[in-house]
Amino acid sequence: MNNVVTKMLLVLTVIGAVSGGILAGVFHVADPLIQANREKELKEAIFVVLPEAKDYKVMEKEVDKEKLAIYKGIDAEEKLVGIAFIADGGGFQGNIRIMVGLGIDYLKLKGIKILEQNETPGLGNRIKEPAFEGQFKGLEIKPKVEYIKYRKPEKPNQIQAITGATISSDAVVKNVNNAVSRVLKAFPQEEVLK
Amino acid sequence: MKLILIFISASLINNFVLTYFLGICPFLGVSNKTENALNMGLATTFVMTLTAAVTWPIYTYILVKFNVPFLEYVAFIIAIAALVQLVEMYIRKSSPAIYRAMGIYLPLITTNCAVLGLALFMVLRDYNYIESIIFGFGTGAGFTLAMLMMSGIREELEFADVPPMFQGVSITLIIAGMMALAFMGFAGLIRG
Amino acid sequence: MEEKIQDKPHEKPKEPPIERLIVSSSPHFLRDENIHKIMHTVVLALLPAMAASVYFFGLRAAGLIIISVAACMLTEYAVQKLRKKPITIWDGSAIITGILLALTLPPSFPYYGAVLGSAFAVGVGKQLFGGLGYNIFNPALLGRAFLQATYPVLITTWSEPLSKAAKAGVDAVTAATPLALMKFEGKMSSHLDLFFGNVAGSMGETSALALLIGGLYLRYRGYINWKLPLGYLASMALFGGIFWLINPTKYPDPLFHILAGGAMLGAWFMVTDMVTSPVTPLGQWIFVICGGLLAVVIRLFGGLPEGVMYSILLMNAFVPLLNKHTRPKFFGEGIKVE
Amino acid sequence: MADKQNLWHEFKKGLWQDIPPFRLVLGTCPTLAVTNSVINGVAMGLATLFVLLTSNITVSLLRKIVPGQVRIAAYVVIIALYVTVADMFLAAMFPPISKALGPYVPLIVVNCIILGRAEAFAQKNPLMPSIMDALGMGIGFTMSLAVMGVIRELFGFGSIMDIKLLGDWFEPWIVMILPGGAFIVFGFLVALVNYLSRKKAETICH
Repeated sequence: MNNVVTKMLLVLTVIGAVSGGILAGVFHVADPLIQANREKELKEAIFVVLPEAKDYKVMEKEVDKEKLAIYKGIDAEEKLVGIAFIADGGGFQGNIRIMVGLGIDYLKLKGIKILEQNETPGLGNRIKEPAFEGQFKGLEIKPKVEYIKYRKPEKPNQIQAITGATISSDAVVKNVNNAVSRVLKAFPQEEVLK
Repeated sequence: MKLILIFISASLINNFVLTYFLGICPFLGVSNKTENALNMGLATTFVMTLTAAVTWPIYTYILVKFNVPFLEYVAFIIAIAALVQLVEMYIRKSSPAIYRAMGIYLPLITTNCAVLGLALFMVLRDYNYIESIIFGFGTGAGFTLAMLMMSGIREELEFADVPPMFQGVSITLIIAGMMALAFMGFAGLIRG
Repeated sequence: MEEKIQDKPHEKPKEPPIERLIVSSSPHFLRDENIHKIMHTVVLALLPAMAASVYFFGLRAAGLIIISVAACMLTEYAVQKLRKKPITIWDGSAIITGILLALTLPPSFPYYGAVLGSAFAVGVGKQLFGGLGYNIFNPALLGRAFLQATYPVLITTWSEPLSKAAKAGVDAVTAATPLALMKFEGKMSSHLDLFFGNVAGSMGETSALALLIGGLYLRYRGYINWKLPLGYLASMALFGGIFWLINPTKYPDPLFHILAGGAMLGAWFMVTDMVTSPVTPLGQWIFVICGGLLAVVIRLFGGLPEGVMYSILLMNAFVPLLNKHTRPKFFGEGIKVE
Repeated sequence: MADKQNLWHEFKKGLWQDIPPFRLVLGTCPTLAVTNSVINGVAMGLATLFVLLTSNITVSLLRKIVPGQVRIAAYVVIIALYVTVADMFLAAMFPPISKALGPYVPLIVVNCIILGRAEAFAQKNPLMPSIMDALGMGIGFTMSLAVMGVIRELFGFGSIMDIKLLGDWFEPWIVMILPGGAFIVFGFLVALVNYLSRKKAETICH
């Protein structure tokens, strides 16, 4: 009896140990690649929303127990060209994650890029089309970003919502507004420009 | 407030069965009788809530702390299997009545992908401990709801003249499709 | 015998579905009523709404109705032919599904879309379950939900009624429905316009008046149980009213809720569907109260401006459970001790 | 000679007679979840094939060593091992596919096919038949996902493998990419397979 239990434990332990070992080995090889992929993705997204940037620096802060990070985009001469940050919030179906680029004037957006979304294909997911994303280029953030329906935008802080996908458009605008106001509060202009 | 939103989201808007296709096996297999469906749903809800309560600390205090993320799947599946085993043993001893009702379903729950899916989504969404537990409970409630609806419909279908080739799994899947169409009404109920 | 039925649809058909239908309907029936008569009365009751849709949206509305009806009947015919079952396309149920589906579509909806929706409604929503009497969901609403998921843009592209479009001097103006105006722009439409139907919306749902006439006619003929439509509308008004009292500037008043969108159409012609509504009084109350609540919640907080369709479909799915567990006599009979 | 025939039989059964999603109703979750495009479906199928093959091989080799009482636990650990390898491989080499499949790759761990084959076949059979069994089941599964993917992508986007096939006249049926469409297409395919093989599929989820 005891023999059987010992054998069971032994076999399980060996299988567990071998599996763990193999995984550790594979992880050792794969992890740098996975990290590099992530890094590359982040970099590309930052460069999309801050077109003049050639490199970026991370700046982190803890506000209300939450970690906030901004990416300072710098050009070839090490000059600050703008800051980028991630806006995350609920959409029609799931979360929408957006990379937002803000000019150093802290007044106009440099662009946005939808990183992740789960909106209805062919409808809400048109928020990731350049026609929609492009509207945020040069958009004024004060008093806040707004959307209007059916008509062309009239004010410099307005975009046109996607027909039939008001909720998704609304969600993008709300997320951007939330993230902008949070960043403005946590990372005052003087501090970043320094 | 956020907890209520998580609950509604997990049970209705992003119902695991009808939008993520998790837990389809029991959804097809055990939904022929309302009574069975209810018991299966309750057992699953119970295990799901516990799973969230157990896997969250494992992830946060072991996997992250010791920097061994590659053990995530192994650790989760072992935790779930062990949990189900413990629950089964406990219920068998403490309450034979509940054991009779739920017992046969408990072993099935280990391979219910909704339970592992729950642990994975919980990590992906960065929920904190309380949120995770609510998420687990809401997911189970949504699963039970879908099971109940389906079992009622299938009992009704016993009298229906369904074409032979569509009988069984096929019509059940198509009804699930119709339920998914109806559940689309909940979309967008929660926005940030 | 079977061939005779095919030749003379007016004869009382003998398939089980019909038996069941009579059993599950409210107790107002006279003995000699048959499915054929009931259905044709419903068509008659829908006439005002159809007339209103043509009046407000022009001949294209008539075209859509005809195409949907034809597609529904054709689908029924094709499926029954394939399954070698008696052909029942003249019993009126396919015609009603076609009309109801058309009435829930926007006037500018393409014809091929209506055909697709009709085929799904009758082919999958009804015949796959063995035909009339066995379907779980209301076929017309299921077809509409399928189209909503299939062509989300086309089905939410509305046009102004002709009178307003003429005023604007354009042929067809895309416009928002009163519900969408309320939801996304915080604008209310006048109750009078809503009542007569002079607003943008699905063809048959804009005119509350026309639907009310049809519904009252059905009630007068004793074909519908007053509890269902009135309970549903009252529930919408009640829950809508609660939110209105909480914040009158943000949420619309109860009257708006029952006049706008598909509330009237749904309440009189879909909630009352004999096959897909509960048969027990308690079940019916639960059905309408929860349905009204769902409709209001989806309208006010959901992603889509209108929730009537989804509220009825969701409650349809609960009907078997409601029927089973609200029969006082048999309560507890299913519980077995192993 | 009989041996070769047996091997061929073990391979062939997964392709039609026991084709996993449609006849055995196994692996339904990925069949529904990741088949909104052909590429995703095939990638998922191949990942599953890899796990199925490696776990069948391992289980078959260890079949005389692992005591019966703990075999399920041992198999689960082995399967989770290979799933993690597959997941890391995809994340490292094909990040877009890894992203599209999301949590459905780790969910291979609880895919009934894998544990089912380990339990029903590999633990009782020598290496070669187990390999053939895994290959047949895996390829049958991949084919099924591809068929689902073709139907859903064609109607949902008007394209196959991102190549536009249907012209502008075709208004895509968005429903095909949504959960409702997935269930309905799957239901119809099961009915079709029922009809063709004149037998009814049954759930045998353990």
